[in-house]
Amino acid sequence: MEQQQVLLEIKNLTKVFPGVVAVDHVSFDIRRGEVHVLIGENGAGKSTLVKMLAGINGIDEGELIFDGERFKPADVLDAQNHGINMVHQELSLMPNRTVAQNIFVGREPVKEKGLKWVDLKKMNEESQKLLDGLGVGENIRADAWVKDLSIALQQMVEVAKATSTENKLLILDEPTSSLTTPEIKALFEIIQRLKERGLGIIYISHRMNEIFEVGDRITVMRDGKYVGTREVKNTNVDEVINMMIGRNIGQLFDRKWNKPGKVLLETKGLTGLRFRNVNLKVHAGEIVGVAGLVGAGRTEVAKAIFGFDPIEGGQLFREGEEVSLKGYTPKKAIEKGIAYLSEDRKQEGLFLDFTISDNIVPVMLSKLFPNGFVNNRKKVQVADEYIKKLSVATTDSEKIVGSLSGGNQQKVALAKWLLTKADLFIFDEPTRGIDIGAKAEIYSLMDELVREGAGILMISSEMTEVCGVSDRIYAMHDGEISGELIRGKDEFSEDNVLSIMLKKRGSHE
Amino acid sequence: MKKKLLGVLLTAVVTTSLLAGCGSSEEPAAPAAQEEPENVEEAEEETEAAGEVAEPEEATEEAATSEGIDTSENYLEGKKIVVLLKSYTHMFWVEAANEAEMLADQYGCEVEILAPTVANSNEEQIELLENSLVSPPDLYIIVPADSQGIAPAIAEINNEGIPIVNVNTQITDESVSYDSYVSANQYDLGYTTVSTAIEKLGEEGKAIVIFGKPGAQTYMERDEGASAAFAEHAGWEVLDNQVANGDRNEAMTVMQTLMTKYSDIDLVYAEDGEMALGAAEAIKAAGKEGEIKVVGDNSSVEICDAIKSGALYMVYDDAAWSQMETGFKVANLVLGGQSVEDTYYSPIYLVDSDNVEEYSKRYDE
Amino acid sequence: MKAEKLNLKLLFIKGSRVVVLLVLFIVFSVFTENFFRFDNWSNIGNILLQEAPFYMMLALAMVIPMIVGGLDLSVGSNISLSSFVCAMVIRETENPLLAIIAGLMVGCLIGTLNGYMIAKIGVPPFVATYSMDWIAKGAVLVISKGGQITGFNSFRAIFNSWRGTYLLISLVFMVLAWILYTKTVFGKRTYCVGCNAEAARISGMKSAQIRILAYLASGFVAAMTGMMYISKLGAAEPTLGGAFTMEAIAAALIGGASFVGAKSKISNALVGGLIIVVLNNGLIHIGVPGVWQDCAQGVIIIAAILLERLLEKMQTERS
Amino acid sequence: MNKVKNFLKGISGSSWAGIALIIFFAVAIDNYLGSRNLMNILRSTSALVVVSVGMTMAILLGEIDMSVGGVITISATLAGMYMQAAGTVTVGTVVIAVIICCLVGLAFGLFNGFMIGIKKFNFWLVTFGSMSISFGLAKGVTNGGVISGFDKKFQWISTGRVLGISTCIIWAVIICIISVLILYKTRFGLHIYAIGDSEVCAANSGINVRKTRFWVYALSGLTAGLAAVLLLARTNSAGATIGEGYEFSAIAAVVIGGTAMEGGKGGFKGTIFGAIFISAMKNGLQLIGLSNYWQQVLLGVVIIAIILYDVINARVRFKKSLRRVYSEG
Repeated sequence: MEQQQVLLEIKNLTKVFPGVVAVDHVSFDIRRGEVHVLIGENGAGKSTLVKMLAGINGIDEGELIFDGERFKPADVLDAQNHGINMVHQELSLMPNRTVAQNIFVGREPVKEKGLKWVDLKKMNEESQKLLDGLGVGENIRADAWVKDLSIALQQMVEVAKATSTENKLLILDEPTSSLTTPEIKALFEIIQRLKERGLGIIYISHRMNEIFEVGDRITVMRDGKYVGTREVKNTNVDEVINMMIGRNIGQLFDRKWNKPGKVLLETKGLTGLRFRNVNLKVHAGEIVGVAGLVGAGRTEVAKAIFGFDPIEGGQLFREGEEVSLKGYTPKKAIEKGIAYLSEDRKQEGLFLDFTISDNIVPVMLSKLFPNGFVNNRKKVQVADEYIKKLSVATTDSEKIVGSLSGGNQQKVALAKWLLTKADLFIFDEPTRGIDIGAKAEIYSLMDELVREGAGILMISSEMTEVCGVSDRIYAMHDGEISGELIRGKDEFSEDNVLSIMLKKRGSHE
Repeated sequence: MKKKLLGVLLTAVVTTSLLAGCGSSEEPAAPAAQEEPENVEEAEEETEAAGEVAEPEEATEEAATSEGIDTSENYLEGKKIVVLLKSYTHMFWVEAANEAEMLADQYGCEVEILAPTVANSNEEQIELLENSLVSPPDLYIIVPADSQGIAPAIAEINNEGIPIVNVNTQITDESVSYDSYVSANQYDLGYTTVSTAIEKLGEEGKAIVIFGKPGAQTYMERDEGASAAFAEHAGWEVLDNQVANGDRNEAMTVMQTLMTKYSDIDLVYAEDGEMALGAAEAIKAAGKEGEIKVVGDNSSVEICDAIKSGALYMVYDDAAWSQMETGFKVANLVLGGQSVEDTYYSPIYLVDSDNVEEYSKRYDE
Repeated sequence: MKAEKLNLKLLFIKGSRVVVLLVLFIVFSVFTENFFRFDNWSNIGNILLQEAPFYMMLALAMVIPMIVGGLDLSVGSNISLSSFVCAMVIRETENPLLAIIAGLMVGCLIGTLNGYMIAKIGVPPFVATYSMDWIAKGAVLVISKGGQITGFNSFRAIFNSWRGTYLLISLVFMVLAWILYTKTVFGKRTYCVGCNAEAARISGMKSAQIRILAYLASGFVAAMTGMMYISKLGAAEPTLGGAFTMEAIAAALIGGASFVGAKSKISNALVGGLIIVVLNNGLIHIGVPGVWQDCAQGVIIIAAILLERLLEKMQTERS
Repeated sequence: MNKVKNFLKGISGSSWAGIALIIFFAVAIDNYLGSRNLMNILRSTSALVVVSVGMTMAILLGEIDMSVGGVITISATLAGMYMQAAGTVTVGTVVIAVIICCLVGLAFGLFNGFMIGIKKFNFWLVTFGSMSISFGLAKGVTNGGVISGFDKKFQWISTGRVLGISTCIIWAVIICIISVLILYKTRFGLHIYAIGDSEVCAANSGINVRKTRFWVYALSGLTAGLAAVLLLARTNSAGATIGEGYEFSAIAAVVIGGTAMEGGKGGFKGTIFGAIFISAMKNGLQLIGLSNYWQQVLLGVVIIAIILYDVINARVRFKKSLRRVYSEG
């Protein structure tokens, strides 16, 4: 029975960020020796919740009962001392340090006698013991540099680091986003091993097949709220999806499929830093989804087509006419009517310190103000027009974009590109970190654009989104197109997409 | 009452000696040819050095004058001399460097001129001397930026047994030794410049002294001489004594500051030519040209032009070239193994609006 | 009531630096006799005409790179090198116009090199410009062999004919920069690059080129300052620029400029320059000897960053 | 054998250029490598390598302490003034003078550490501010001039000889050994590397980033104070110019020594090589007869060359690593 004893009880935990309630009175419990899956759309508040457990984010309201006593982590170290460790999605390791130094960072063992020098020998031995304990001891040496390891092996190091202290609760945040099938299997074996040791494991993901393979119980979150918890045994994919998006799939994506028109964009043998001979087509009135693992090179292809990254080989055609790649820059791409909504909104999409109007006009500055002088009245007038058009949740065009919610920020970023009257849009993870309501609006905007004859190339790692919105789906694996699904011809399901996504090179006909 | 009597008596004594002093230096300092020793020809100054004026307070031991030196044999032929100066940027040292190179050709010896990149930097001078010992010369001519600070390097040279002729700024650290000290009498330079200025400007007035660089013996002695001269004229009040490190740019800012602080200034004594020109520029920029008279030491083409244009009132030139020339002569004696005096004073020359035309001819050749 | 209290605080935040300037001016006028006496117009006139223009130009040369989120530590030696080259050209050719062009070109060259290293190659701004400062400092010493050039009266006549020329030139530069960087499309793009260079590039702007132009402009302003200075001093000295970099930074910071991209305004340079001038002269009048000016400037820099942190806190509380 | 190979591979390309330059000097100037000149080089390195200790730690954090030059100046000046005021100099006064130097250096270090580490101000602004304050104080206190001429007993610290080796070299070696131990052997040292490599990971692993950064700047101030003692004793004078340019030479020594500007890589062993190389270059340039202005130009060019080399090299390696990862498949 010790197996079922409650390890952690979460009571109406709440976290408020400016403009949005990220976690809204969530309560559920985690048992010892259990893999508790936490699932929800991008922006449902999963990561914020677990960061509160791990002491990275502060707790605004609510309380935690950990191992029977009330506990509020002051900081990361406090949480670690209580046995709560987390493996982040973007690995937080020190590339230029050895594996042992990474595992024991912050609590290096010291020699007892004399001056308390760091006992490097002991540190290496202990690290090697830990790695062997996880069964990865052969292919990771304790004194190897972390930067020389592949992403999968680095993840193992993170797990080893998390379980090096007497760990009770292990949190894994989307651990498989960049792992291939064999590597995922190795991770699941380790999770099984840790489960037997009696650890409680929180496993965050939004991939259905993984959840049903490794999880014991599933808790679903939507827009920061707790939806429900189900035993894996007595639930199924559709019920979980329904809980995740709060309406059946049809309502979210009410795409009106239309007949694809002329070819807006075509690439032949496109080669660059992270991708090789990519051939893809986008027709007018069509949304082309691009699925793939993190690091499969999808964003790099998009940035190359937009002239942001250098193209090393192959050809690019716009409406059948070849684009000269010499000195091809974003400026030229924009002149050719291409628009790029970047994946990292805050870093590459928006000017967070500026007002909404200053964020909408930058691309078309020389067109809007041909005489070279910026006249504010016109700028505000254009901004107001698009604020109404995209129903951004504010009337003041001079509000600082940084203080807007995720959804509104994305609308402003989109408005910037709509201004350019482009007819080929590249959307890179358009709905990451956005609430369901705003997602629906973005999808309807995309549908509207396509109906007006534009073409959209959409990169997304959310299966429901890819299957629900795209007319055609390309899958990329290791820098190459590894498969294509066409609506009507192939059945759009997560399994089909995953199968072409994880396939090895060469098996693509 | 008693104090007043003493004041009168003092002024009487001073004026008589002053008359004698400036009387002697009145004649124009015309360069006179001198009989040519076989291979050493140099412009030898005829006039008696003004150094003869007996300073009232401390009695310096009787210093030999520069032209009494026997320059018949040339022991410098083929020898290597290292000349260390205070900086490359100050016009006085640029003149001294050119003179040294000219003299080296005349004597047929090899000369290497060293100077710190940071003007008046004692640390660099020490490093320059230490490094020069790697291939040691036969004799050093050293102008220290800091009379006491240079001691460690001089000690190093002393244990290498290389003779030193100390020019312009005296090495005052007792623990180290040098063969001979050649310079204009700095105390006398300061004293004479101020006394002559007061004599021309009258008994009443307010003055500003712009000090060179503390730690350098030349500026200190000139300052003592100037203070002594001001002390003798009760009518004159020294408003302020500010440091400008011998830098024209700093002197200008200092002058600008002082003009905003004191509204009526009559005389500015800058302890070298660079600072004098800097002060003059500040005065011209403030539109007070002519109101405030600027006097200083050293001379150069630019100073002569400034005197012609009235920006500067007068200067006493302690003639870098004559100090360097005497330095080489003493070096010649030292390397010839002949006995040398402890101190040699080279003459100083008055340059004012009357004789500036004539004096600046010297720079044309 | 709350709304009106808010914009009082907003007003203070926006105009805080002007308030500092006025307070300093009043304090010094009251406490010292001849800092500001109505009859003694010459004193204030002298400060305004002779000293203020230089500080404003120095602050301007520092603020422009700050707009694109960088900074320029080579302002000091840029002034020495460009002014010395200008003096050399005068000595050789006696043609002042050619000399001015030569000086400005040297300044622009230094600025472009800085910009290229920072924008194209990716060297951190303060490392690139700090090394350039040393290279230029060495270069001017090498070409001058330590000597100095004087007596270019025809060149000086251009600037010294009317006592107000320096102030006029600095005001013209200030107004031109203000128009260029706040009113034009180029200015809006420069601010975009300062705020987020990647987003700017994706919005179709040549962000690398815009950053290089910012450093070029800084070099141009520095060169102009250098030539104004040698015409005032009457001599081109190799060690001229020494303390100017520090003064430029102090003026820019106290004026409200910030190293965070797109947060600085050209008006910061104007206000900053005036504050430094009033402070320096005021200190002298209350008896602080000139040698303490460098130390005062260091204190100003620390005070400026504390003031900025305080204002930031007030701003975040308000929003 | 592979230890030597690693060591050789470790020396970056730019250091090979440095070694070539020194060989050129050795050939061009006779007895350049003679014992006297080597002593000159090591003597002038002693103050630089001591101040480079603090600078190495700051750069390992990915930051820079610009104030070391000023801190050296003010520490030496205050200690010098104390000794002159003390009149007869006994061993006691010498010890007190050394303590004054260290305390003044530490004071500035604590100020920097507090402002940057605890209050999270921009490191560059704070250290530039304290640089101007320290240089300004020295200029103000000495009225723009110089204090010089200290007692032989104090000069012994640098100019004395023990077993034929100048004492300042011995002090420098002792300080170097202590620093190597602190940097490579203690937790504090490893934490500096961790923060420099990735501050997020260090913070998430419970390293007290604020305290570590605080102590890095405090030690940097202290080492500047120690360097002031050596410099004051060696040059027998203190004034506004004594520490001028030392922050630039210290940065040069660290960068030439192979420590990356963005932090996390490199270490103190490289810095020792860098410091010696700079003094050797200065010495060589002077003996060749090139005016020592060239030395300023060369130093600036060498630093930029090394940084450009590192930046471009890092970019090439990054591209290669991308290709390697994805071509493994």
